[in-house]
Amino acid sequence: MAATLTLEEVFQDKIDNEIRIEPKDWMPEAYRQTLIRQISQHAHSEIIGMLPEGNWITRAPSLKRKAILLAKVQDEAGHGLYLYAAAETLGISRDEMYDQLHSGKAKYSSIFNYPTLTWADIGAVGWLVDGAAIMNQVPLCRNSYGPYARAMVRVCKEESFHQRQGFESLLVLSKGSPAQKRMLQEAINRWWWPSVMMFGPSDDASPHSAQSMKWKIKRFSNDELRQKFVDICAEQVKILGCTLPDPDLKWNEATGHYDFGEINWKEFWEVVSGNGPCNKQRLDARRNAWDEGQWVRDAASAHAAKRKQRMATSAA
Amino acid sequence: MAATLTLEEVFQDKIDNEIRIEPKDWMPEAYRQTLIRQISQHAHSEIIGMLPEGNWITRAPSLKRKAILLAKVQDEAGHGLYLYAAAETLGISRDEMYDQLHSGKAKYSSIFNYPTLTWADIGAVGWLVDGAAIMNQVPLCRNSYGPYARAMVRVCKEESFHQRQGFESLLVLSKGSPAQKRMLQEAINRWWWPSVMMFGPSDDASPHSAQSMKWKIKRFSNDELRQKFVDICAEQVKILGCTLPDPDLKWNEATGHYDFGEINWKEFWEVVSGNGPCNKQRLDARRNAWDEGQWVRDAASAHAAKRKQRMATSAA
Amino acid sequence: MQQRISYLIHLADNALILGHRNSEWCGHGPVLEQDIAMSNIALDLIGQARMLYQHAATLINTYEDAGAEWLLQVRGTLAPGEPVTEDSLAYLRDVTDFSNCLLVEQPNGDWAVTITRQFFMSVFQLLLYEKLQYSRDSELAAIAAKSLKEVAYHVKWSSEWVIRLGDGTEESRRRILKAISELWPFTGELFQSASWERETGVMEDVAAGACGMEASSVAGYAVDYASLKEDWMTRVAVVFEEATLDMPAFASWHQSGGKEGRHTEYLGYILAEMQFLQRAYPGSEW
Amino acid sequence: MQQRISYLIHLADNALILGHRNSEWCGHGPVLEQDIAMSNIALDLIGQARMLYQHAATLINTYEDAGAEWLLQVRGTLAPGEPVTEDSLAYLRDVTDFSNCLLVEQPNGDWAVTITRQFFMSVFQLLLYEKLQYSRDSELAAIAAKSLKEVAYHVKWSSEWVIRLGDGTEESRRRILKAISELWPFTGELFQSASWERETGVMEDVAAGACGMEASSVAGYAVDYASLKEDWMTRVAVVFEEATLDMPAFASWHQSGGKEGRHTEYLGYILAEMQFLQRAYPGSEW
Repeated sequence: MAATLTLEEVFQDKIDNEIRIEPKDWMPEAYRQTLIRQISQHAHSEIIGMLPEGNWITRAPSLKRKAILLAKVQDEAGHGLYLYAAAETLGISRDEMYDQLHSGKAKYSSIFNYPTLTWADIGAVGWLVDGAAIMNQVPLCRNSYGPYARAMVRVCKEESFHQRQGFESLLVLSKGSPAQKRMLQEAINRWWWPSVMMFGPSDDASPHSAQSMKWKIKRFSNDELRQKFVDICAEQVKILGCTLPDPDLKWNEATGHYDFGEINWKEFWEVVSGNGPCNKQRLDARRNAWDEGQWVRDAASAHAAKRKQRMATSAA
Repeated sequence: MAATLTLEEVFQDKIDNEIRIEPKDWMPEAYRQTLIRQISQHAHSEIIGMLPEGNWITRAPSLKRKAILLAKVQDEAGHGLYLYAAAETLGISRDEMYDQLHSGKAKYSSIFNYPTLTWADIGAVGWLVDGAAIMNQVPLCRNSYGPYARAMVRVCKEESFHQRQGFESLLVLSKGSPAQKRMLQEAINRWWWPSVMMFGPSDDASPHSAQSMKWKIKRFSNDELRQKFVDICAEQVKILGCTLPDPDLKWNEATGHYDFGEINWKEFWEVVSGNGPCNKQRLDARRNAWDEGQWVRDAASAHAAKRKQRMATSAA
Repeated sequence: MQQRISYLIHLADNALILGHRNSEWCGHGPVLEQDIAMSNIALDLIGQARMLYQHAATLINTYEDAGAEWLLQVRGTLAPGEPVTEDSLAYLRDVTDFSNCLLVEQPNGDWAVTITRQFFMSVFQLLLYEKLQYSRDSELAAIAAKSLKEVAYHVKWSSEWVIRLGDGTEESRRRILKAISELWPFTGELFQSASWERETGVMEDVAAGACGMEASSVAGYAVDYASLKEDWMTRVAVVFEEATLDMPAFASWHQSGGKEGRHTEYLGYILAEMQFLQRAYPGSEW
Repeated sequence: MQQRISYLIHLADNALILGHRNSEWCGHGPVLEQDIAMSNIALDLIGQARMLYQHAATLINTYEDAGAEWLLQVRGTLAPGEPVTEDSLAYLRDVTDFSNCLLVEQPNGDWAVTITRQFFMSVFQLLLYEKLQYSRDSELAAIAAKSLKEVAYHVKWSSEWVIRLGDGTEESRRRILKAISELWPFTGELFQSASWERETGVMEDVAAGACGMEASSVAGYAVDYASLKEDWMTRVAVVFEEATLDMPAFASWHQSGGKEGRHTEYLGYILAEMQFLQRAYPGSEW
């Protein structure tokens, strides 16, 4: 009993002193489980996030944009890899995590349950969705678990590059034909609120926050990050000559922030619970890819086993 | 022995006197088999023929053209139905005929193993392929087997309507933009020779012809019909402001016909034997439709059986 | 006028996109006779779409100020003074300008999905056209009356198939249950009015006439979609009962957005294919 | 010059269409690492296509008379004086103007079909670029030299998968055998010269240099495709042997036509999808 207390004390002491927790260190089971949940959810989001953007690879409007988009989606697959690897250091396998995703037990970011309807959506996803993601993720580069923090450093570097690319592609549309400008404004209208919701429920409705803050898995509250995001986007949207679809958006001299309208939490919870426009489509796509890939993975293992066998035989 | 001779004599006598053979009449087994082969082949051609044209329904360039094309392909399905029904009167079931098609035992017109690459192909198929088909089929309206002859009357009426529609749509292209004119000429270039081949091998290489002539299943030789087709098309192509892709095509004052170039029989036999551009694609499409439709047909029979059972029970 | 045109185009889009999906079956049906029936339904629907687009085009060409944003874009691709046609409307609008319900753009899936989609939509169209035949827009009323006969057949045909599949084999039952559970969330949108209806008085027109005679609920030119819901439920329930299928309940949430241009990702692919020639060879006659 | 441009575009089309097919896998691969590998190959191929189209576009813009029929059409969609770009070439030609081999436009099918298609084509491209790096067209030579490194990796990667599938499970073996039998008829076309090569002296250029030094067979700017066949067979045979797969024989007949614009029905759908935005919003910057 005394020993356990000591372990826990040592653990929290490290965290308080900004010393990273590493895989072999002792950690509370709840810390481990919280991290597994959070990192795998993040990894799944990268993988599911490939689908709405991948939807436009074959239809990208120029070869340059096609190459940029393909490289971006490929980067997301790479982020998935880093993150699955980080989660694996906590004692869960990638296959187990996939099972949780495919069975619906594990979640992924709800934003990817919205469809990408026009080319402007791809830019809007880059600007708003990657923008919100970075806002959430930059603090994670300093989170207390070493492998996760290091993975996030790589992820954030690439994400901010993607975000700039996204904004740049919107800038081109903003200088384009009336049809392109309209396409741009419509995409912003569709992606704005879901992006604002990406920061999750308000602090008072977010039960795990206090513990996560203490463990330094989380460093800012949802509402703090959301406000920062709104403040930045409200300025950036002007550069695009567009507006955000919120009649209540207004600079508040007193707070030094933008006030903004009521979030439709009903929609948020519906999408989280499976009723978004594309939940079924996204999960089906991943499940199909996995199921139809089974024979491929089987062949690879069978061949590897044969090879090993042959080498053992020839060595003997 | 004498009786058999008499039956055969009666049979041939009817034929010589242009009296139709009907399903219940005695007929030589070879006559029956020849008809089954020919009618089912013809039915299969209608069904397979739906595919190259169906390929453009979703991409038709105007709603009017879309409706016309859809109705045309639907007519072909209807022709398939009449012809399968005619063949069934000879003692073979539609399912048996399908089996022969799907197993590759039964043939269908090789022309449908060519792809429809542009919208102009749809018009060219109407003009040339339906044109050649009609040339072959009009004499069949007077063939000796009653159900077949009657089916052919309906088929020919609709086919000649299709052929006019096809030519009319080419006429529109011929008056269109340079791009449309080019599309038109290219389609003619691709469809001309395969259409010429539709009349089958030259008479000297066509073994069944003599017997079929005697039985009045066939009334003109392949080469006669082919010449007639060339003569007509050589004139019609001028109205389109196009040319046929045959440098040897030339009006011959002496014969009163057009001379034309050598047919590439190697290509013909390759396509017949399965090596055409689309043989595999066409057969796969039909086999898939059939296999994936199995549960639907099973459901329909199961339900019909239940219904019958229930009616029997309630009647009892 | 802009709202009236939007309404017509919405009706046309529903017919065209469902017709397009049906036409994808052509040559690939499970039974030859059903292949023909399916093409026939596709033809009916494309025919209905044409009449509706033609009527809308006439109104657009008559009332020059009838300028929704998308119309500027359509006009931009036409030569100056060239009238808008059924084909301009079908082939020159992009995905967010289409206002069909999400139900009709869903992929064909297997025969059970296609049948269920058809059944849900045909029952809806039947009830809609039954009322629209009394529309104050006499042209629309005539189109509705003509379409009604066709749609009645679509309802009959698809009902029979729902019954066959529900009360057929175990496999067919499993498949149609899956189809129903997948498509049901898209039915709620049918009875929802779009913002361009709510904002523009279409519904007020209807309400204004609601104290009149027998056909009073359509004394305007449009139908209050919500008013069709109960009848739709009843008719679907009757067929489901014969098919030994349980009737799902309406959840508080359903998929929607199609009427306002927020589609599923499927529609973009339909349009890329459908519009290719008009886009690649602009201004051509076919 | 027209023939030289056709040659470059043919090479570019091969790369673009295969890259397009590969990119369809993105997000749907059987293993995450392989999803990335596949995207990587798609990226390489699209990159090669871009360099080749850019080079062709430069020649087109420099030699104003370089006017194949399709070029008139491409120019017709550009503003007067606007130069032809890589995107004009990729997005504004229709199906019969594309001159890729039929092999690369075949549908992805399962992983075995995709791997087999990649393997056949990558071995071909490796041999081709090995020679083209000595092309008299220094720009083309540079593109080939750069692409060679990428293609060498494609060969390695796809070879490993051919071996895994051939010498893996019974199912994987059955599937790759099916893939080989389906795709083999399309390999003959790789070694066939197109009419625009035969008619135009491309081959003569090559032949003219054939008595020179080591790299003599490419003393012109193009490669005699037929000369690659034996090497291709050998390299494929080596991998097939390790994969315990029988090497098919070349039949007297094979599928062809792609190089002269006679494609399979699949290419039209690829283009309708790929070109949608450029066609629907002509003259726009993206």
